[in-house]
Amino acid sequence: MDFELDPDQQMLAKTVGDFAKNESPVARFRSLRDDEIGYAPAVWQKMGELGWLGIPFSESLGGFGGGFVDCAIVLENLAATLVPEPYLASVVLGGMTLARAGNASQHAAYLAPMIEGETSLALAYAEAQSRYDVGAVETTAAPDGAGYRIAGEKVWVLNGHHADQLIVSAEAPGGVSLFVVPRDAPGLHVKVAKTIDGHKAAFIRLEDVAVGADARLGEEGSGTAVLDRTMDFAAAAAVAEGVGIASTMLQMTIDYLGTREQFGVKIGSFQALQHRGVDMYAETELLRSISMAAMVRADDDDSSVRRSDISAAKYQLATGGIWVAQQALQLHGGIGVTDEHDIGLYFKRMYALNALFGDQEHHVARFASDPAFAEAAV
Amino acid sequence: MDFELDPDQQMLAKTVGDFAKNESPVARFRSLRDDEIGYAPAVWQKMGELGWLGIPFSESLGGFGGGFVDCAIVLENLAATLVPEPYLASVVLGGMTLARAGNASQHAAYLAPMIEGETSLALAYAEAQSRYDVGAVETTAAPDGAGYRIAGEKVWVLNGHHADQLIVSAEAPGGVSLFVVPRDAPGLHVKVAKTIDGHKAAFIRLEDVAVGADARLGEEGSGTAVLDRTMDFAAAAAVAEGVGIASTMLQMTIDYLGTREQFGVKIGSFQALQHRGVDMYAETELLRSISMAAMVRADDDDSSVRRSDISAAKYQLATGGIWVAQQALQLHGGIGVTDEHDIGLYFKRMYALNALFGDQEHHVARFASDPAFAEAAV
Amino acid sequence: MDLSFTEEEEAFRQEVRDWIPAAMPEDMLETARGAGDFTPEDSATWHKILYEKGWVAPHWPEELGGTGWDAARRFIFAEEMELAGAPPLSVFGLGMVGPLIVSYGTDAQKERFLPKILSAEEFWCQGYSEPGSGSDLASLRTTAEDAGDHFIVNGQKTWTSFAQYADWIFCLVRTDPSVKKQAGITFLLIDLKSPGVQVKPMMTLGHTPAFCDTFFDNVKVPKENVVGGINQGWTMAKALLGHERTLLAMIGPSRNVLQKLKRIAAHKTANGRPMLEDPVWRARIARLEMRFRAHLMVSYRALADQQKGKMPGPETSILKLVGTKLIQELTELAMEVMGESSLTWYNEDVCLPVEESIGPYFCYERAATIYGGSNEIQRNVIAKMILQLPSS
Amino acid sequence: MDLSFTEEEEAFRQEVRDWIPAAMPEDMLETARGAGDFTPEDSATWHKILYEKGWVAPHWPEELGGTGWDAARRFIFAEEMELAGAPPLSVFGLGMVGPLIVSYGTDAQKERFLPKILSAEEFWCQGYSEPGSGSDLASLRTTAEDAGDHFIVNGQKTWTSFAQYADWIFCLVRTDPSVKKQAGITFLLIDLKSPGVQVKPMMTLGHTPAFCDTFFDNVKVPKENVVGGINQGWTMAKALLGHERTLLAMIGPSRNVLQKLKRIAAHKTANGRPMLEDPVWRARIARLEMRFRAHLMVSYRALADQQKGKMPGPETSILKLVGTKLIQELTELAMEVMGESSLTWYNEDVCLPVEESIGPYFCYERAATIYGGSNEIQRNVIAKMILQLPSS
Repeated sequence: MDFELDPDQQMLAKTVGDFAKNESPVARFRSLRDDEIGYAPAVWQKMGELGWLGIPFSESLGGFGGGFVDCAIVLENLAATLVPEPYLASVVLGGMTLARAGNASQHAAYLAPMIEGETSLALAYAEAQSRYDVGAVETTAAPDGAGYRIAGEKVWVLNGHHADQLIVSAEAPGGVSLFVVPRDAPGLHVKVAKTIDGHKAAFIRLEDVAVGADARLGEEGSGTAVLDRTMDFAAAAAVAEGVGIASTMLQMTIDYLGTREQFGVKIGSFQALQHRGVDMYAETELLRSISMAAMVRADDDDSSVRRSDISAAKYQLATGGIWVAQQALQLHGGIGVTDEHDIGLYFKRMYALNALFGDQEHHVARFASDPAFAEAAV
Repeated sequence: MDFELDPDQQMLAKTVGDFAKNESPVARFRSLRDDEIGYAPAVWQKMGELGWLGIPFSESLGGFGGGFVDCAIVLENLAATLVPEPYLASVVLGGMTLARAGNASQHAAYLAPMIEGETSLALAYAEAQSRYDVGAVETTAAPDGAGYRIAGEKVWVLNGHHADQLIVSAEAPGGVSLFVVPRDAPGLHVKVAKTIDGHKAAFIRLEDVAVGADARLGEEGSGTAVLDRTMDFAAAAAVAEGVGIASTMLQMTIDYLGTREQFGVKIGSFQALQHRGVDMYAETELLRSISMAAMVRADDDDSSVRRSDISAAKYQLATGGIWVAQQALQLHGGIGVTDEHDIGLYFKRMYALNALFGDQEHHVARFASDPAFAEAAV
Repeated sequence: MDLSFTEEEEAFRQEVRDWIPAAMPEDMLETARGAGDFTPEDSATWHKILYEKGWVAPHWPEELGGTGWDAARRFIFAEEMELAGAPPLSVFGLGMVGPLIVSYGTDAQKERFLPKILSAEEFWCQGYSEPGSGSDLASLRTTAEDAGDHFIVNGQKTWTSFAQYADWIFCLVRTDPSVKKQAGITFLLIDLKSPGVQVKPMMTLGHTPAFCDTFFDNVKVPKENVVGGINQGWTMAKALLGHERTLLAMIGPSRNVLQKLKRIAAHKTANGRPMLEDPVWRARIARLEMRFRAHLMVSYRALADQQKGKMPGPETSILKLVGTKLIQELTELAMEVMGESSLTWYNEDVCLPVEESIGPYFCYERAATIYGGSNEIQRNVIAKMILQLPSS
Repeated sequence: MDLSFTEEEEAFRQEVRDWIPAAMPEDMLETARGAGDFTPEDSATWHKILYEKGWVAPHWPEELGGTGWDAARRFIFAEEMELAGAPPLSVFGLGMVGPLIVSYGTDAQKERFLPKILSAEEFWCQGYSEPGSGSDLASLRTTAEDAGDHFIVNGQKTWTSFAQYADWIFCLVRTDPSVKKQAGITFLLIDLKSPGVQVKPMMTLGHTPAFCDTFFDNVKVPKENVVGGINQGWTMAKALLGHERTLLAMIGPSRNVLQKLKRIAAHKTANGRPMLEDPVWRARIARLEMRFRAHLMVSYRALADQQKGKMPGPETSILKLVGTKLIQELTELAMEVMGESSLTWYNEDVCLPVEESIGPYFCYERAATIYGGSNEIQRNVIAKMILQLPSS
């Protein structure tokens, strides 16, 4: 057993961490919150040049051939300064779905330029009624000549306001299927919503959008299985980010406790606050530890190996991670609830991560429905 | 609105409280734990003479004509020193069931002597599989001539080892019915179990125990409704006791924090322990406050008025009350987990109260199943 | 013990319940039924309507504009306002400085200030906290220098909620730096239109401009604006804090969030059925409602004491602690029930029906465990004052 | 990162897994499958079986009777023992005083004491706490007066777990009352058969005689029984405490209670179906199992560090805190799942199948957050040592 990063991974962590600290401090995220895009395509392209966008994709697809652990390293380190570029939305949600479900010409057309940082992707899988069930799709793909006409509404499409292509799930005659749809396709209407964490998401209405047969990823009916797998990666990615968020909030809080004075002493000398700090530390280390298991096992094709640790990790984010965020805010006192202080930005990002890709009850129920759970052996 | 006791009630509280402190301090409970009966019939009789055993029964039955609040006063004050006499088992479980379901001759035969303290009662309602569902009865009452033959097993019969009469639920042709059975009836076998809180309960096997038709309380099939109502009284009674237990544990803990020294100071000066003490105080006051609502409403014949507050109170016992007990033990440190110190006796009694008459999930589900819950109005 | 209201009290309840929808403008009724996101202007409008009815200050003495109701009627009135989802009135004038002036003000102060608080001609805000003085309020540094018949005030107040809508501010200022820190503080009323005052709204976590920084640069304040005497400010502050505590029990807001939570859960689905019918979600909501009931009973105990003219019992000290935690747990659960839709702000009607929005309110209530004496400070105080635990 | 065990390690696991049932007496196998309520005699028997196999002290140096296994094998061995439900061995000799003698003992001490610990000829107990010295261990008052070649020991130790079954006790005693309290303490080995020693078993909350008061009345102890040097006792105690912390992660006990919890919930019914199939109960068990997994991963990180010969990271400081809380939450949930049957003691076979009993163990584990440095003391230490928060 080995929980350490190998030398290449250590280098990656350092490179991404340095980039975040030096080139994208929190002030950059702040300044881009009200921007129409919310991030900088030039920085996205630079990430492509640095090879970060190709990490989880095989070399034959123009990628780096890394494991999910490498993705997690990028996500955790970008999270430390809230770097706004859509790594999770485009690489994990869009890219990894495309890589698994698409064919060579689809890879060449859509994945390769994303890996270069020239384009970005989005995954339009959620619907108003679906609540974490990727198979609950009411959008339809009706056969139309050699192609399809897609009609329906998708919600909370991360990076959907700017992605070049959207991967859309729709019910075709053969079952839930995935289609690549250009964002500028006629009949595709986008409304942009600001999210509480300072990001953006799209609400997308598809009015009989025509696509060719070559827009379909894989066979008809293969969509739910692919999306299920993507959701595991996505939940693991949220946890990786959550580790970055929680660690940063913990450190900011410890620093604040060691600096802020009231009643003539540093408030970090008050025992009740010290004990709170220790419990925050414990929850953060529990999150980090189970996250390691989730990252390593995310690549496992055996869902019984993969899922239980990912669910356990997302559950720890929903409980311990959220608790750390709450306490960090509380211990910052009055300034913590102003928009001026950074701690609140991390707080809201943690809540967003919690709401995405399955909440605690979703993951508890999933964990408990694994046949291994009912067996006495743990 | 008025939460104060009236002068008579204040007097009752003082009388019972003084009795507990002076005539039955915790040492008395301790000395009786290994006694075959576990309490003193002479003290029981004295309680009868003082009129306490007749409190909730109408004057025509030889009672005092009081409300459930008066019962609660007795229970709370007896709990403060863990007085071992079976008030809850005999007056609330046995007596109140008999009073509601029995006829005049049954009242005269069984209730009147109990009110005098000459006999005691027990309610045999639980079965191994029933878990808080008083209607889940597998014990049978088969018609036999003018009477019945009762067969089956009853578990955790409080005071069942010493009661003169047991009220037994059994499935008769017309449905679940209640029968008065003398403890020495042929075919009735009693095994005694010690409970963790230093009390005793009986496991009772009925091997075709013959009873006359006059042993049946009310009509055939009326048993479940009567028992449901008794369980509301019983849950409220457990809460009343719980208030006594929690208040006493809180006070013992505050006293200990103000006395015990470590590191050259009173441990009650440590901020983390002070804050714990405050949270214990808050949970105790929440328990006391909702308990008042439960006691007042226990007498209401409208179950929609009665049940929600009783369930809310039992839920607060299961959460806040149990938490107070846990913290009281923890703050007593090493001596708290010895049998020598009294705090552990209260701790275990709180757990017993928690396990009886519906656990937290039972009461949460019941509260949530009230039609009023689903309406938006709170 | 008797937990019911009298027949007369129930009749009064009905009177209030009938009056509200008749008196409230149609657009505000709609907001009340919906998101409840009233503007400060809505609150001012409602304030004036209540003023005209004579119901704006139930807890003031009748001769100074109060209603003459007893504690039960005041409680019923507040409860009905909350149940109707009426706009909250600004608390700083009616609930804080007004009662203080009633108790400690000069006759001239009563005449000058009280009528305009009642009529909503003047709104107030509170100037207590400073950047370096939060929990340790007594360390405040804003100075009021004696200049004969007036003071010259210099310094910065922060957390001055709704100062941008206010006409006056009541401040704690340091008038004597030479004595023990609590002893040199004065309670001072300052006209925000005075030269040298600058109000800078700050954005909150929830992206609402709820509070401000307020700066004082050589601001001239007449000495007749002192309440309670020079260097008596700490006594005034303590009098106000005790008053704030019951306000902070959050009974009304908790009831509203519970209702909203159930409304959302009744139609939002998980695993193909309304969440309110899912045993796990149902139980989570029920647990909070049961806790709310226990908390409500503590409030009722305080009410019953008031009704009898008694001082509220020690148990009222926990109201802020329990109530603010509960409102946070309720909004946290609402965020969870909303699922992905919790990602939104209320002004994004693209995302979801506006009456389901919870995010900004959730963010707003994060401050509840901080303001009015943080819950950590509350515990310090209860440990010493109520439990009488030893000092370190 | 690699979270799997190697092929060789898995083969070793299989070897251990096959050996246990072959080596264990039939009656103990039955207890292992059932209630797990082994007697001290069972533990001694199992100790001797392991000793004969050479597996009794995996973490001791090979030349002193250890197995020569690396950290992974030691971990696998411990895990398999737990999974098989094997009797726990007394930790005071093998896990505490033994390793301390290995590190700090004289050659004579090693020869005298270590072989008999291994062979189970001598059992040990711990004499640290005193009635007035719990969390503030350094305030201890038991004295060892210098009397030439020996000490005269007087005082009282409490919480001396299993002293009634032990032959020797290791104690912290005060040898110099004139210096700073930590500086005057010595680590001393005392033969419990010495004249003047009296052991009085105490009953616990759970009605098991788990610990004792031990009294010393002018007990003569030779000076060669000092470990680590006179007045060096505090250093010895700290060395042992660090070691205890990983023991107190409670991985094995937690796993066992989780298994037991599921076994009970799988056949016990609520509302007409097995509780394990009820969504609410199922979720409550799953939540604790998920937390157990996170906690287990912290342990694995410590293991991987050891495997590499590195000092365990700071995160191991939380193992006791999290692990003891978790075992309590597991036993609390087990009590709830048992319902009315939680009212019993395990020796009451009238009540329920003995393998379902949880009450006494539940009571026993209430001490877990107190012994070995209470969790409050753990937080004090982590705040200062790991988080480096300021002192008051």
